[in-house]
Amino acid sequence: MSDGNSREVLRVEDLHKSFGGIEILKGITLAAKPHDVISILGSSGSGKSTFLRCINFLETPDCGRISVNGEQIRLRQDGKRGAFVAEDPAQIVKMRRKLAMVFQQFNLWAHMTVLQNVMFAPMRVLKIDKKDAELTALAMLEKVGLAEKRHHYPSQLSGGQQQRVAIARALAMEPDVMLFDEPTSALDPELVGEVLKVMRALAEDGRTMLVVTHEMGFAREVASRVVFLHQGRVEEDGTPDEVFASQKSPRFQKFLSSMSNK
Amino acid sequence: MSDGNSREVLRVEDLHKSFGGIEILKGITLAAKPHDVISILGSSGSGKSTFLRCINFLETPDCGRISVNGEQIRLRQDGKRGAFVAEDPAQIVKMRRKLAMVFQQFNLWAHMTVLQNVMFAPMRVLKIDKKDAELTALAMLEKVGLAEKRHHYPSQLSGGQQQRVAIARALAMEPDVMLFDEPTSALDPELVGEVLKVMRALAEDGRTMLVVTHEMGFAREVASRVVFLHQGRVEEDGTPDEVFASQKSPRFQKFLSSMSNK
Amino acid sequence: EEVVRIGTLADYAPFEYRDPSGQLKGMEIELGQQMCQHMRVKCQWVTMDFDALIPALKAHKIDAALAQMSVNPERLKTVDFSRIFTIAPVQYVAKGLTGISDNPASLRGKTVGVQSGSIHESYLKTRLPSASSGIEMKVYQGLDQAWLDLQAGRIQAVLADSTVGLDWITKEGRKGGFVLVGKPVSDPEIFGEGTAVAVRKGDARLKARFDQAIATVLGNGSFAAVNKQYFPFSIAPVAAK
Amino acid sequence: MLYDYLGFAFEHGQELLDGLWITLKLLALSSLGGFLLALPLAVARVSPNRTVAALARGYSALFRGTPLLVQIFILYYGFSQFEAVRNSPAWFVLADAFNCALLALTLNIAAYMAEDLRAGIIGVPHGEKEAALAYGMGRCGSYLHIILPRAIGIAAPALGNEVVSQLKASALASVITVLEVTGVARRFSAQSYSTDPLIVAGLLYVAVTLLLSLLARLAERRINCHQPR
Amino acid sequence: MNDLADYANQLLAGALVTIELALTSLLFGLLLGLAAAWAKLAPSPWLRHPVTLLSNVLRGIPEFLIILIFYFGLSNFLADHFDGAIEISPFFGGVFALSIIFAAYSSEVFRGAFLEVGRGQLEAGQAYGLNRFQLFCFIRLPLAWRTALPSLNNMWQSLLKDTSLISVVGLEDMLRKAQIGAQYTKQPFLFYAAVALVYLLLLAASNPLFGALEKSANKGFR
Ligand SMILES: Nc1ncnc2c1ncn2[C@@H]1O[C@H](COP(=O)(O)OP(=O)(O)OP(=O)(O)O)[C@@H](O)[C@H]1O
Ligand SMILES: Nc1ncnc2c1ncn2[C@@H]1O[C@H](COP(=O)(O)OP(=O)(O)OP(=O)(O)O)[C@@H](O)[C@H]1O
Ligand SMILES: [Mg+2]
Ligand SMILES: [Mg+2]
Repeated sequence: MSDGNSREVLRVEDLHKSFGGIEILKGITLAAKPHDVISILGSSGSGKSTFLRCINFLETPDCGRISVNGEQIRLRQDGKRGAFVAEDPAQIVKMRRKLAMVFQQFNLWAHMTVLQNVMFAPMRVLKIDKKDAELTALAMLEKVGLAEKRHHYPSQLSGGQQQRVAIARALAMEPDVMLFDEPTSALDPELVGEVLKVMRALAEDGRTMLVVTHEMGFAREVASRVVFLHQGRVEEDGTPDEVFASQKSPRFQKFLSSMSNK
Repeated sequence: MSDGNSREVLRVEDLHKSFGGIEILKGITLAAKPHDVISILGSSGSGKSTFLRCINFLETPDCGRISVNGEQIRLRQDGKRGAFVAEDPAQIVKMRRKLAMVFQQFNLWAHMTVLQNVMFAPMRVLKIDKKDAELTALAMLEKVGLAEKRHHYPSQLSGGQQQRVAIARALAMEPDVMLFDEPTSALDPELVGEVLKVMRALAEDGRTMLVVTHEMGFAREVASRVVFLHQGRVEEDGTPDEVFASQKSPRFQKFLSSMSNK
Repeated sequence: EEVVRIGTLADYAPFEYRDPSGQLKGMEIELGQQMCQHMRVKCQWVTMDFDALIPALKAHKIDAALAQMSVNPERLKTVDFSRIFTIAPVQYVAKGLTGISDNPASLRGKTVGVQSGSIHESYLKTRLPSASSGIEMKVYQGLDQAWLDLQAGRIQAVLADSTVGLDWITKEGRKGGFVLVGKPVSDPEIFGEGTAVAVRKGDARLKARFDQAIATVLGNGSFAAVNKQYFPFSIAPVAAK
Repeated sequence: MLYDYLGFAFEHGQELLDGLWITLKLLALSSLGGFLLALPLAVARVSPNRTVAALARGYSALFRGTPLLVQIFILYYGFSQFEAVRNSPAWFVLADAFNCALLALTLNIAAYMAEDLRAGIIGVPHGEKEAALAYGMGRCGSYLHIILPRAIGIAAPALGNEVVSQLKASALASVITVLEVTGVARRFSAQSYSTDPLIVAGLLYVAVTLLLSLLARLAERRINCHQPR
Repeated sequence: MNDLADYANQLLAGALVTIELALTSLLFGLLLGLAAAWAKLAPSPWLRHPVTLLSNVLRGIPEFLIILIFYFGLSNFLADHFDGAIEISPFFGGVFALSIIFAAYSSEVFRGAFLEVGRGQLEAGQAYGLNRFQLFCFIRLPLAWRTALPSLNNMWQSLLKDTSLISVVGLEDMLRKAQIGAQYTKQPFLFYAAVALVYLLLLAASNPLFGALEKSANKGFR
């Protein structure tokens, strides 16, 4: 399966997931190469976060296949109950090291300072030297404009500041694939601009990004591909120009139209 | 003090607040009448949330005066340490019943279902009959499109759904003054439109709203007044037309310019 | 009819104990009952911990305490005692035919268990200190534990009242070949005056009535009769003979 | 009255101090050992593997469900009834009263602390656990670096409770002839037929407890310095 | 074995006393503990410090001393001031002492659990105009309950066993009955093993109950 896709960093095939009997993701397929910035649009509750969380197995999918760098994650059905679990937990841990995630609710570690939050995973997971980790962390914090808050605890930060720490934490991992769940929701327009600039630079650097966002500006200008999710299915998929121009799906038309008359 | 201001629903004078020796709010003055929709802009960390939180005393201000419906909240200095505390805690509880707040982090009660979250305060605080409270709650949930999720717990909701529950919870209180802290940050453009519609209707109804937001569209079109906070001071204050046209403060110019070239 | 509440224990066989039906039984209970008849009062027995007897007297929870309580100056500060009621001989318990007897030389190099704070501990400490006698002493919170260690072989003998020792031997120790060895150890200076009935400080009337009743049971032979049921030796106070 | 206590304390100061030293040794060693044992137990308790979880649950049910007195008793007197045990290497531990008491106290407090820690683990916000996983920490790593440090902070007051009650539980060691504070005091009390030694011992316990409470509060404040006040 | 069968009725009667004592003390201990935890977190230092000190001292005094002090101390006090008209029964004295001990410990558990309740959830309560009492009953307690339960289960298990301390004032609980039987028959292992088993059964029966409570308290959490 890896021959033709050797250049694919991430491949998701026919992903299904239900909660309490209700199917939230109804078969999603998506592949991403280096330099790809895929913007995932969709209305609230359409399953965007669930999709990202399935990719790094924070939720185990009901069925589907996921490969990272050509290596497929092996799953097996757990008894008759039908839930899928990893065949080899170590494989998942290894895979997760290549992904970094910015959560919608940030999920900063409350017992660590800002600096510790950012340098922790590089130090413990990537085994980077403490000094180096600290330097990288400071550089990343500088990038999001929070270097002087490095000794604060998350509970002492404003919403936007927490979100920026979460972004810095993901950046510091220098992962192959970055999963961003609404990374600019709490930021003012000025900072949104800054963050988009950072993301553009990352893409040029060759990283792959999946970005859930409600910022149409971002989808239009930064993304190399736009995916529109609706009720657990991919309704639109293509380059921004294609997608915004054609608007095949009536749902997507409605989604966009509400913006203009706001 | 109440004669001339009898029609003022909310009055804040010379509000100061510091955290750990750093002054975050450096003297803020603001008055609001019925029908007022005041949009509060400002960059991340400029003190917007802190300002809202001071108004209903979730943070006690270092100094300043706050009156609601012409009734001033009496404060007294607590010993030599200098922190201000309420002279009469019951007065604050009474005052808070006239204010409702949507928090930046939503702060839904995790142990209650969606419906319970929305009907709880009307039932316990306003002593509304359980049946009536349930009816109102359902109507509010209908308004934000979440009626069918009423028996879910907050942890089972998507980010945008949680935010909408938080909005419904505030609406159900039918308060005189509503404090919204980035109420549409997690919503898709379609829902943003819906929520703005609801807010417009509320303003017509005669309620007063303070809305922290990063949506310039909202500030321009719904707000009757725009306040720009910068480093704990009010830098701009006026009708949207005035403020966006004149752009007296250079900081505000910069804040806006970043938007257009995004 | 007047009621006298007598504090006692529920776990000090054969002096006082509960039989399987929950009835209070034992030598002191039997004699106490008789004394109450002589005093023409109704006895009400109240069981509690030994530690609680004196506080209970002081708190008027009970009027007298009959529980093998030895008379000593320290207790005399807080309570009054009747005349002496019993004196028990003291004897070693050990495995038979091992050569251990009341002769200290036979215990050289052996470990002897005693109850913490008892007269037996004082005896070993002052008369046979391990430095000179070569007898190791091990001190137990309760004799129950000493018996267990005797069986486990951690110690080779126990020095205790013959009364209690005999009770254990009859019920349990006999199986393992344990017996009362040698003659009773005699040392009036340390083994003291004996046990008596305690009453509240200043309650001279009750004290007098108990004195009278004790004299009666000792004098009319009922003490000896009851004694015989329980022990093959007399525990009556010497002075009363 | 106070004079009596002081007099007693001076007269038998050395013995009391010896007893106190043994008490503190029992307390410190068993609390530390119990805590270290409780960490894996607590993790096992919330394990998705049912057998592991059931074993850990069985352990806490057994040790919390039976009186410590009985545990000590069985460990010290019970096993010694069997010839085989007396000839086995375990006898090195079991023959000595102090070791036996230490073992029983350690096993016992571990069962309690494991439950407290489990409460802490449950209390760690789900999102923070997820973040640890998402950043490539294995189960082990996320427990070691994220979940347990947070859980210890949450459970700190309850853990403090266990240490304080362990102080008094250690008095049961006197049942198997270990002369710790209570053992010493009871002995003097029985000799002198007065309750003064017991009261003095009680005062010692109170003093140590106050000190422990203070230390626990300080530790708690340090661990939880991230908590908004 | 026969010895044990003979004493079965006695042990059963003791078990009843144990259960009654433990349940009553649990009820009062919980209420007192909650109140104390609330006081420990009160903003007023005049409330906070004395309660903290008192609970620390109470945790420090050996339990059997507390029982002696309350039972006899209170009796003496009442006898001196009320002509002994009010008689404290060992049961009442025992419940009183055990409740206070339980409260001293549980107040720490509750304090820890209260501190861990998310600040945002409390603030939402405040912002919606709940008064202190409502905030406590409807937000703080239900949220804290979740993390307090396992430690409360711990303390319940200790409490059930601590009831045996009451025997010092003459109330014969299960362990006491066993000691009596053991002393008479000289069969300590038999009796201790039997009561250990009964304790284990009693507590094993209460474990699923706590499990169910935990399950319901954890509703809505992941
Ligand atoms: N408890 C605290 N301790 C110390 N500093 C604090 C605390 N709370 C807030 N701050 C600081 O106060 C400043 C203002 O915070 P505030 O939450 O009001 O910002 P904001 O304007 O709402 O920003 P955002 O748009 O990011 O939400 C921030 O710099 C923040 O770091
Ligand atoms: N644990 C859960 N149990 C039940 N339903 C759940 C659970 N988690 C998510 N859901 C449901 O799954 C749907 C998709 O949720 P998801 O968080 O993926 O939405 P989203 O697209 O990220 O929305 P938003 O833009 O609002 O964040 C929602 O309707 C939500 O209610
Ligand atoms: Mg989402
Ligand atoms: Mg904010």
